Amino acid sequence: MQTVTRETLLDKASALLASGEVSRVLGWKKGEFAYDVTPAVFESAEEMEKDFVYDIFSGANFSKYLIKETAKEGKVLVFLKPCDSYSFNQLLTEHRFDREKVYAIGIPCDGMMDASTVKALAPEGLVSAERDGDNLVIHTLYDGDKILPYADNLPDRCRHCKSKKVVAYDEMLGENGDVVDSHRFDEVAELEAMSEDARFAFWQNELSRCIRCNACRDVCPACTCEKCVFDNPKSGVENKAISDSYEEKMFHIIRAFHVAGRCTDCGECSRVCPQNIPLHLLNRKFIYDIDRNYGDYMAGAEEGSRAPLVNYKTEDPEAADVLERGDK
Amino acid sequence: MKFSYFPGCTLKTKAKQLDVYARKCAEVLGITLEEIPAWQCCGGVFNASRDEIASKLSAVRALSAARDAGQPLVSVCSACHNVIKQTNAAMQDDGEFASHVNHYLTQPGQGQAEPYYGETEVYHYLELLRDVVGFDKVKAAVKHPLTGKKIGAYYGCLLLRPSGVMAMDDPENPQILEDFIRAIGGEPVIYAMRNECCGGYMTLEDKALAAKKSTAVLDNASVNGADLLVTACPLCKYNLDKNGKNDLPVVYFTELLAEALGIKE
Amino acid sequence: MQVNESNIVANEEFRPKIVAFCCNWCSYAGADLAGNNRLAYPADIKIIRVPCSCRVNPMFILRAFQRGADGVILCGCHPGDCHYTSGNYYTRRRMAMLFSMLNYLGIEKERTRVEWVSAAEGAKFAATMQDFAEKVKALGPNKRLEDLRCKQ
Amino acid sequence: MEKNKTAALREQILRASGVNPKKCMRCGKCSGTCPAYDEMEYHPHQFVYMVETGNIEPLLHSESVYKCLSCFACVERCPRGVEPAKLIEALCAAVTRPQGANHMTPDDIPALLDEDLPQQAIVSALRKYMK
Amino acid sequence: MQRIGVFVCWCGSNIAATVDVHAVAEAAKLEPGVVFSTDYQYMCSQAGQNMIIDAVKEHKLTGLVICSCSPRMHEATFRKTAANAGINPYMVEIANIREQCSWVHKDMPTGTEKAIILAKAAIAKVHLNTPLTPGESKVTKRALVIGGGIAGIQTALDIADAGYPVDIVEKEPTIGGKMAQLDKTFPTLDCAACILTPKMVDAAQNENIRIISYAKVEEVGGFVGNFHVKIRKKARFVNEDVCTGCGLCTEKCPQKKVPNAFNLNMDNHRAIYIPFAQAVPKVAVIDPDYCNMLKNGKCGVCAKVCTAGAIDYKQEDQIIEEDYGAIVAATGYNPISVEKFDEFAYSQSKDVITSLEFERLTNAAGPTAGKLLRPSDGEHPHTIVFVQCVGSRCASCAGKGKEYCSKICCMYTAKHAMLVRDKYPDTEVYVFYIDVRTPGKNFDEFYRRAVEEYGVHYIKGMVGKVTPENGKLKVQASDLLADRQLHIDADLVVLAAAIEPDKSARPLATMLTASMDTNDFFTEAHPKLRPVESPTAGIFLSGACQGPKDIPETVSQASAAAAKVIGLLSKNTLKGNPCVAQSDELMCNGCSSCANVCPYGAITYVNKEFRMPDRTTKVRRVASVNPAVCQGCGACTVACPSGAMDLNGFKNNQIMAEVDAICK
Repeated sequence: MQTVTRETLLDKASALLASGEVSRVLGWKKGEFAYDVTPAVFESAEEMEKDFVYDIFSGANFSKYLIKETAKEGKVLVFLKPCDSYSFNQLLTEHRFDREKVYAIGIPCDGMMDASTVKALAPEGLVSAERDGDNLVIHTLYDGDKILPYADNLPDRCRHCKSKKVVAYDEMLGENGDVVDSHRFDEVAELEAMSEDARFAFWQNELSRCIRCNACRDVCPACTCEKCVFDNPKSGVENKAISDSYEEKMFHIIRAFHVAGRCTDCGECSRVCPQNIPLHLLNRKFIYDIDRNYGDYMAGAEEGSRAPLVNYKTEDPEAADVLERGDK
Repeated sequence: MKFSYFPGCTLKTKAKQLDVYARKCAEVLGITLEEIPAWQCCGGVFNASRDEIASKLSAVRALSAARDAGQPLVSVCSACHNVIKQTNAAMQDDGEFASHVNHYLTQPGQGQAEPYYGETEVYHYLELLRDVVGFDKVKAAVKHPLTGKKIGAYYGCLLLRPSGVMAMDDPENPQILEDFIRAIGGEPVIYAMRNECCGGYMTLEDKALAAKKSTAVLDNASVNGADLLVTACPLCKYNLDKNGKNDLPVVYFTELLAEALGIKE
Repeated sequence: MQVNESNIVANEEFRPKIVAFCCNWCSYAGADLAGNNRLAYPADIKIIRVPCSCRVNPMFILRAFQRGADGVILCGCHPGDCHYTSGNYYTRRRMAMLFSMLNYLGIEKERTRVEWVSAAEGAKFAATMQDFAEKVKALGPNKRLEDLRCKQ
Repeated sequence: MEKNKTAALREQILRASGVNPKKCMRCGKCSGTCPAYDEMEYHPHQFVYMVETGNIEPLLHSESVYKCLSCFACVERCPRGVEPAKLIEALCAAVTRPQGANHMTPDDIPALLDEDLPQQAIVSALRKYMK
Repeated sequence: MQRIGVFVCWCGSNIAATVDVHAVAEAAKLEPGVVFSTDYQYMCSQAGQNMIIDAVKEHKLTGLVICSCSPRMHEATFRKTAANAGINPYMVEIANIREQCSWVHKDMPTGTEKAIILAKAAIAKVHLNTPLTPGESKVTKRALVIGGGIAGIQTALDIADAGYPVDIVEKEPTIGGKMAQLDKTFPTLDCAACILTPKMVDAAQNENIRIISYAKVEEVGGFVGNFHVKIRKKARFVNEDVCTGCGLCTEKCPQKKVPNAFNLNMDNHRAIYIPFAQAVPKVAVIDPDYCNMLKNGKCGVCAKVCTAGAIDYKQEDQIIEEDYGAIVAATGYNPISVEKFDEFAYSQSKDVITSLEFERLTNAAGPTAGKLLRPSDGEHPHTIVFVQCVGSRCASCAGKGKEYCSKICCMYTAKHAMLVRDKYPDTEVYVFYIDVRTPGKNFDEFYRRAVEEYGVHYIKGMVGKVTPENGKLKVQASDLLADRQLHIDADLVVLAAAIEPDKSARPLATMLTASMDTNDFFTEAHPKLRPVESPTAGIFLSGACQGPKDIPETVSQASAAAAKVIGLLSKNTLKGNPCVAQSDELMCNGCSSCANVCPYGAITYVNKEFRMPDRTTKVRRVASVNPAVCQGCGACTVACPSGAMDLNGFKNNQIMAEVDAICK
């Protein structure tokens, strides 16, 4: 049950803006369509009153924006859903922004919709969608309202939510949840169980759709490099467009490796992918491998924790043993 | 504070004093003991064999009853405490064992709905005095301090070992009973045999061995100046009294506690 | 290929291209020892010297596959013997993760390997290279990770 | 006993006890600490060594398995965490488990009773010595 | 564009027999940038080197590729050649066409083909080489030794004898350490004090040595050659320069009940005391926890009796700051607390003692003036049981014992047993052992003498329980060889407690960025080849702080550490390895991944101001590599997500160029 409403957040933010405690608010803003909610920076209560939204499409993770926003004068108010708070901690661990310049409000979450999920449920004449208790109500132009169970129709990242616990905040609104087990590695395990050929075919099919729009990278809260290796001519992997079947594989392997041990499994990459490539399955593979071989580790669960790929144990398994395990 | 109480068979029969005083003292010290309904014998001894399941079922039943009541479990008899605590640890750590037990206990007719994974906190009565009530508070409640009494603490094996699981005190240099003795105004006598076996389990099988071991304990205690031994174990008490060739009296710690608190009849 | 044609073996059979990254202190010295002892292994293996196995960036390995390598092997000091005390422990994690990922994407796992070879293990070096080359050869050319534009 | 039968029994005992006899460094502290040492034909360190080497047969026929007081002193004091008492209990269970092999039966009890004997003595004796 | 010269060596027939060297040289000519290529019989010979020098001059070469034997063999040679020819030595690359080509491939065509590819890879790499200059830093010619036991004393003496000033920081009021507490030493049985105290005096009198006693290191900054250290010297309430060490105050002080730590609290001294007769510096010290004057202002006896006027109740801690070129850790060891092993009844009976206490009991300067008397009743013990491995080789007792072998106990126990039997032949001595470990010169002979000549009863087995009863210690133990349980009524039980690093070592290691193992022993740079150096440059290890050691081993390691320090201090400047990591600040995220993997602590972070394209400035946290500390492993380059970190000499683009050349 969502105990926190738009009004709760609005009141809170307006008060903090009015008192001068914060100068800006990172929040969600109405888009062209009802399901096009986008992240935005608000500087006054009036702006917020006008454009701020908090509904089932308020899924965007704001943590990454803090790098830029904290570089400015004054404090930033940010709303952190559980998964956002992991990214928040991870960025703090990597010294990416000044904690002192943020006022973080934790908000509980039991799953957010995204535009493509709802569009898939109502391909024709989608107007808007909202939540009514345990149901998702989709308003359409031609077929009237569609009513579906909310929880069952969540996008993958929320169905396989790793945690309903906000792990970093100055103030918590509503009741904080717990770390949950939602079988997020099941799909990875299924892929692992396939033959090499079948896996190759699977990924060939998925990755060949990539158009190298870089949306996954740009949204990723772990991809915050001052200059990305893919934009750097000196790196030897710089290449903006795809021109060969190899390219997208290279891009996605390197991207996944760069965030391995740092990825908080927030699922933004898959959410924003215009080609619906299940990119989270690459990141989860690393997380799964790390958990099985080096002990459970959740990036961002604890600020200051040492990421598994910049750490070691003398009794770590050999690469060959890790490969055996992944290939059942 | 409320606790689920597991008295155990012996306390209902041969060691009634242990039970009766435990309850009365708890009342005085502000602890509510709620006897677990329809408890069964703990099994008497924890069989270290991981594939031995039947004899541990009753302990699991008691533990899950406490869990369902949302209360920690407390026992007084060392043997019961040892069995229950070890069983609890096995349910926590030994997945294979736990799944066997749960598989059996959650069958229809076994009366248990939820599988149990060692969620219950297990206290010995002494730990209750130390960690929940506090020996300071015990001391404050004492009406008739046992001043001048030189008392030897007899731990035996079951309270302390295996220390990794029992985690009551340092297994080689325990303090809890000594602190208890001080709290009730007595003077503890430290003697090395306090954590050595009295041979109690052999009392049926090999009387001579039981006699030898218990005599060694008693002798060592009296040579070091003890006038009296306290214990938490009915089997030890029986064995020391019956088989030990030394007249040193052995009493339950709850009895002394009752005496000090002025509620002994 | 621009070489004296008379010296080139005209060979129809598939000959794999294999890149071996060797750390300077143990494995490169182990390779030298294999040479000192004249222990033969296939010429398909070409060694690149790095100061420590932990210098090997996954990008190098992907680059090799992109450019047409059929197998990549990485050799370092035995765990615990690293010249830099801990470099190979990082290598072990990184390569375990990378190779597991490549395999997850359907790249044959025999194309990648990590092997610890000390400066004294010339024989092990030669035997490892022999074995690795045979396994890669059996798999045939790498098609799954190559970049066609890089082929001449 | 046949070779593979012994091996299977050894395996069962190691599994049931959770003991790894290979951890033993032969210091003898278990036997130095054992209160029932003099009553035993085979002593705690020998139990460990004999199970390790598969020489289990003599242990099965020895009264020693019943002499362990389950006081766990050897478990507590072993510097290597071998836990000999657990091994002995697993052996004892392996001996008494086959039908009719109970070391003690309820029929034996009355003769041993006296009026102060606590229940737990009987219960535990039966638990220890019979299936 | 580089102008590259390629030089193919025949190595007599070593290469030329299976590689067509001429074909290699010809093939190289066709590579871009190669302006000269040749082959020669022995490139490493003087003639070969001259040929290279001439070619550099004639063809204005900027980069050299030598196709020859392993770089491990002659890279240094050809770098010098390059320098002689006037080009940067790091503009040389070697293609290993001998060990990794001609020697392992049988036929000429195969060998030639591979040699050409290796040459091309080297050419591709040298295209991207840049001139490198090793960084230079000044060396402060002063060493710091932390710990004034035999290890620290020996190291300091050796360094001082080589002419460099050394400071010893000792936490106790006197130097001497554990060895000063020992009675005799194995395997020669000479008295510890007789061999140690002259060295202590040497240290005190050596003009290059400054002893800073009753002090501890508080802060360490800097790096090899340039450490800056803050030392806190505790107030001893006695003016060190004035006190003559006459000891009158230590006899007149009315506070007599201060446990004597030097005698392991087996007797008492006064509130003002000198730890022992041969203490260095021989200066009194006041224990502020016991001194009546310091506690409540009532007394002042010591000040009254001191003719030198050395007492200063107002003395305060003093901070000493000093620069050093090298630091030696010599923090030593301590026996573990055996109270957790109370099956041996240490906390229950005064007659159960540790071996170190036994040393004091047999020492002529000890609490019993060297007579072996039971602490409980002062009687002579007639049966003594020694228990070995108390807490050593103990894997199960978490937090209680140590998994390692403490190494010295077998020998000192043999010594104790022998000394008892020698002085008191009427005493029965039992030693319970798991294994007797005596690897050392004359060690096994020594142990056998204890058994064969002195009649010590060595029993393979372990004590399970000690029960104090009626003034005796009832020892229950196993005799594994006789297959029986023994019961011995002993008068004294001596426990060979495991040893552990001093507690001060862990915080010190953090200050020094020196690594430690899980047991808190300092880690050496290489377990075999660099045993006295810490992986952190400029930090050296002496004595038991690196692992359990006896005196001869300690002294040899101490001298070895000194030799390393002298080698370092003898240089005016330090030339680093130029193949070190370098961070591109514009790309650095400041995320700390590189610092996390750096084994040397070479990476620090600075807040740096950047001018942005829109003319604003922005302050960012960026990594900065100290080239004097970096050893060039490259771990950081892969940990860095943005690719800001690169390694000189093995740059990303250089290695990728090699990859490309090989895979072409």
